[in-house]
Amino acid sequence: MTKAVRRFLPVVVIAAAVVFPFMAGPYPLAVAQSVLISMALAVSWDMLLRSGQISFGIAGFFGIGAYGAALTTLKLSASPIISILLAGACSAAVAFMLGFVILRLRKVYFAITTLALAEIFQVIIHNWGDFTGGPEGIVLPSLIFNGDARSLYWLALASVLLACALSALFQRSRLRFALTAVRNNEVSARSSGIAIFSYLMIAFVTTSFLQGIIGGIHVQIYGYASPDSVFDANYTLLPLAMALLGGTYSTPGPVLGAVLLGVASEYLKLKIPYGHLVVYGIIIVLVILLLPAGLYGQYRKRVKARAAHA
Amino acid sequence: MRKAFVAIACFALIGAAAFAQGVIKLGANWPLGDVSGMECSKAAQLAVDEINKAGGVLGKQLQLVVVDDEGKGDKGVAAIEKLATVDKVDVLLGGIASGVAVAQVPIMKKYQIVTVATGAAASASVEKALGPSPGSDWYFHLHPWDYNQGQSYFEGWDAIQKKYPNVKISKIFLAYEEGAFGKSSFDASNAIFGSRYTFDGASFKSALQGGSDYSAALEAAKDFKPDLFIWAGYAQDALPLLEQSKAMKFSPPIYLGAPPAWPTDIGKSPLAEDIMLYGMWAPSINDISPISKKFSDSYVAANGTGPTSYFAALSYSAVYIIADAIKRARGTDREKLISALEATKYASPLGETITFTPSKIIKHQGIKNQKILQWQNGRQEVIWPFEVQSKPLVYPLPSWK
Amino acid sequence: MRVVVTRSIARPGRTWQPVLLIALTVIGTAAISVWKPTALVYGVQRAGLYAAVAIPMALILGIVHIVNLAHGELMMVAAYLSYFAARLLGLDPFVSLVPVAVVMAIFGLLVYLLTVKHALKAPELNQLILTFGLAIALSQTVNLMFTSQSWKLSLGYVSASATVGDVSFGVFDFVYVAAAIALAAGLQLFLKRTRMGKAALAVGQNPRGAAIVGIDVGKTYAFVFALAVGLVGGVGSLFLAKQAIFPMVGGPYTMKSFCLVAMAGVGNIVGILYCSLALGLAESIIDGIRGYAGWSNMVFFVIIIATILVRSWRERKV
Amino acid sequence: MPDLQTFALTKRFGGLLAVNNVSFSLGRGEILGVIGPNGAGKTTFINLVSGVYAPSSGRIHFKGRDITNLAAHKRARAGLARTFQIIHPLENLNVVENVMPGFLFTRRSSLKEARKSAEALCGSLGLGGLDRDVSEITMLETKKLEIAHALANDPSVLFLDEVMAGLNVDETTEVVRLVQSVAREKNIGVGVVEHVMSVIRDLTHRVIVLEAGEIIAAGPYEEVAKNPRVIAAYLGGAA
Repeated sequence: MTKAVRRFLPVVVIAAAVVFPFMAGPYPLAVAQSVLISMALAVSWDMLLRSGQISFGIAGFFGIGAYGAALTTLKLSASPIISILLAGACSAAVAFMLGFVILRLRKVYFAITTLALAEIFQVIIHNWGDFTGGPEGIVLPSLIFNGDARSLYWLALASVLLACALSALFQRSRLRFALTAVRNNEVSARSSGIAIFSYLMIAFVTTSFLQGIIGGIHVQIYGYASPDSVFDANYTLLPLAMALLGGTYSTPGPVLGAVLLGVASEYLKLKIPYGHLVVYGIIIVLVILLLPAGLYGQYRKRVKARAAHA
Repeated sequence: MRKAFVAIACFALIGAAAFAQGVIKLGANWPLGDVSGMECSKAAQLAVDEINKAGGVLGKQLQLVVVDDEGKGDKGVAAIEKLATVDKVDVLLGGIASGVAVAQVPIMKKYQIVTVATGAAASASVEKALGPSPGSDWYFHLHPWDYNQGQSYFEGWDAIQKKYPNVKISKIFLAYEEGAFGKSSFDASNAIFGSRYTFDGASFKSALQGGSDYSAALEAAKDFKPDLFIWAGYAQDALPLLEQSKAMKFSPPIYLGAPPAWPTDIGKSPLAEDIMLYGMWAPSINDISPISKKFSDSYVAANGTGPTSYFAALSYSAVYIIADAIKRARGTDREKLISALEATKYASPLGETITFTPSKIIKHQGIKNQKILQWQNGRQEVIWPFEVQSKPLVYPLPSWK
Repeated sequence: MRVVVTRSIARPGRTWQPVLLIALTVIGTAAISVWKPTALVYGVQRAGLYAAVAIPMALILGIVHIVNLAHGELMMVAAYLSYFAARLLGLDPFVSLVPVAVVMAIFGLLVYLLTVKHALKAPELNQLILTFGLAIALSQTVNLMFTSQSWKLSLGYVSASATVGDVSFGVFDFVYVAAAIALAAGLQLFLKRTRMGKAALAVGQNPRGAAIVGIDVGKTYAFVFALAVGLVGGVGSLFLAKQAIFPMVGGPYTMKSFCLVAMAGVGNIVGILYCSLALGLAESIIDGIRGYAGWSNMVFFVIIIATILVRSWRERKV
Repeated sequence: MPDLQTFALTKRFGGLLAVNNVSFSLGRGEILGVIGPNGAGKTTFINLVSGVYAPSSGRIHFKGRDITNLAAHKRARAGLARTFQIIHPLENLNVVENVMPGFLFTRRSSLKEARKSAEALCGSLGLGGLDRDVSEITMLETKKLEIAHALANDPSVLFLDEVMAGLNVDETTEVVRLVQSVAREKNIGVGVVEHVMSVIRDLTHRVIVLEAGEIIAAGPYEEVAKNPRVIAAYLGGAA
């Protein structure tokens, strides 16, 4: 692939994604919409992973965002778009406060703590019935854009573009160096003058903000939030699997992984009504065993190998 | 005048001719990975096959297209989009979980395809989202709402106390699973029973969600000394709850379970004997209702075993109700089909004749009544309504053997 | 996740944690026995089940260094096997425990050889997703074969009851407590006293060093993985005796086990007993407070976070 | 006045005294050798000075300022730099990008400036093929990269932790020359931890010898090499 192609490919892909609603019916749009939500989450998760911190709390911040948007819509009569921004702000604020404590943790301890936090958020929402509607959840009076399928799709796409834009910004700024250095070796990173905590905080708050925004968009698209639905562990595991299958530490990787898994799961469902999830699980196992670096990672390796031979 | 009449007749004929080609498509979504959803799909297919074998509807064959909603809102929405735009179905049916239905309502409103819903009991979310007539007239809700169920039980216990003078109920305790299903059961029961009875409740974590211990809720119940003890959880909780009650020596005069489905093998447990339950359909109705027997026999013939919950009977009924309405509407024209459905009088396998009447918000509510049953000799026997009673009530629950 | 195992897997060690937990337990015990003695009983019983399921996971994590997200699903598969043994052959779960454990160990070996083995050198996240994929494949296969309906044996002895004063409570669950203690003690003996166990311990602490002194690391990993799956298989059999089983029954236990293992400290098997006890009691107490039962789900996670934070704070002080 | 001074610096790990009562100083332009048998506390000493560990007691002064409690990254910004015994180049980054962090984070350069400066620095160290992936470079280049990585901080004091290990004789000579010229041109103080005695002899102006965390001798190499305690320590260490 030449440099020119590599430069224009994202533009072509984005353009295709934007005009997709004019070529596809409502059903592919509805499928694409839920794939896009997972895709945006996958990209956001990868952004924090670049610092070496593995978050298992995606569903937590996604859920806070969903409830943030639903509650600001209902209680403050915020307009849908404002409520989505507030959703991001809620998640970011929670992440910022928690960050002071949990960003001191590493590896499995950070992972478990984020997992536990997501559970705690859910229990609070579940039990704080007077404010949050309790286990039965919240129904919004109307969908954003009056439920127009194309607009909903574009909104979901916007969340992906926002995530990709921030991810690209991470990759093109000093953050890339800071996060890579921290992931690589913290002592060495400090010796280069990197204030590790600050950069972890930036990454954590930014990705939580994104997850909040995505949660807000989700609730405005589907008009409904309940503790079981928006804190579903699948909102953690699915994006994680997507990013790994596509290839981590990059923007295209999670995007690719989301398309692969998202389309595969819907296609399998139509072909094998009973038991499609068995095949889905086997696909995950096989891809991890056969393509350990993920699709994009494998591609990058090949490009490198070719460059080395030339 | 005559010209106009001829024109209309011609249109009608052309329309009928177009209609005569192809099939009538019924679109459905259920969670196929769930046993109730799977049984719904099989029961609906059974009804479709029976109707087709008998010559179809208006000479057409029915075709059932089922999409798995996986019990998730976004998948449920995509399923409706597919059924509406790719398969272009004439009628929709299906659904179990309220959480899926509430996400589907906006998209269903967009297409306004005539729908016969087999699930979704949560009035506070689903019925509210549907809104009042005429905006929701295309929606025919077969399954009772949560408050319909509560009201029905209230009437049932009233009737039972009148018929059996030795049954005296003044205190009712509800142990409910902590999720949406249990909480809405509690809220609905509290609103209905609270006025007349001393009512209390405690929540527990269902085994479905990883719980394993009911002791806290059972202890609260034991301290309360209820005349009627009810639990609202899932099939997974049924036997463990009974076993723990026995271990704790908690034996209320009436012990009643209200899960959406019972485990198939629970009848074999001696602990289940004389336990009461709420439900809509049980194999014992076969003794009273030939329609039920026909449904049950053909279901067993097709699938080897009988259905584990009333949802199968509900879906089977939905297909017959739709087929009958299409017949009377002489087609699938939306307005005519709605009018035809409104006039539904379907003697169902549930042991009652289904009609559609207004509920609190929507105009077309099907079943409103529940049944009170009792496990006797490993079978669910109907106690109330007395018209379909299959065995006399055993009261009080003999203390644990 | 590959975490340097600083403390010996077999030695509880002179760490603060058991001390603190014992103190907490003593205070808790005193408080509860005055207020609601049964909460204590149920707390201990709950702890037994948690610990019995978690210990085999700790074994895999401590020695093979794999977080096995299919752990609960393997228990579920074992419970199904045991169910069929009961239905078709009339075997009591306490009898089928042994053959089921053996079958599961063989199954575990297969899973290891076919999948996990090939991901040992992969980044820990890949291992995580691999076992996550296995978990989906296992639970969905069972769902496809036997539907989502729940099955349960009806055994009289699980309602065994004891009465103290005017309170009656179930005693069967003490089986889980016994199982957990037996597992922990058995593994301690195995790791410290047997040749194979010592080798496994050496591999867990330093695979390279172990290879240098002539231990076959690959075989040790395979053995430990199979052993752990066999053990969780036995626990699955016991689980079946009391609980209803269905394809998704394992998932929550994977998560609880994972949290417990992290809380006890990677590789610390005895620590799991203490941590389970603390969590079981805490949950049971909150459960017993009327109207607040729903919050007991949070206690588990709050305590885990607190433990992890205290531990990290202490480690930084060194 | 010397740039870096320590006063009775001590570090205990549990019962083990890793560094005991070490006082020393290092000025600009000076090259100081730090030697001692394995486990003598050399690397721990560097870790204390660069802020990896907090000392159990004692003080560290840098440019007249007490930095004993200053965070590691702030010490780096103040002008302390070091290399690592075990080198971790940044994966997924090429050679020049591996040198950029120091410019980016201690000197707050923009990305563009940092890239330019890093290229220039690599050039001055004779490090070419800047857009290669770090996985493709030779051992000598890895060492140069590690030195460049540290020099990117624009340090006034630089510690080299066994930077010659694994190099052949010719390569060692090249790196020794490089270090000498860097120290002279940039006028920085260099602390060299090394096992190869010829390197210490050729490179350093002054040597301190650690044993069991304590300074047992100090002075020019020739003098220290004759010190019977030093000889005993090395023999003991070897035996």
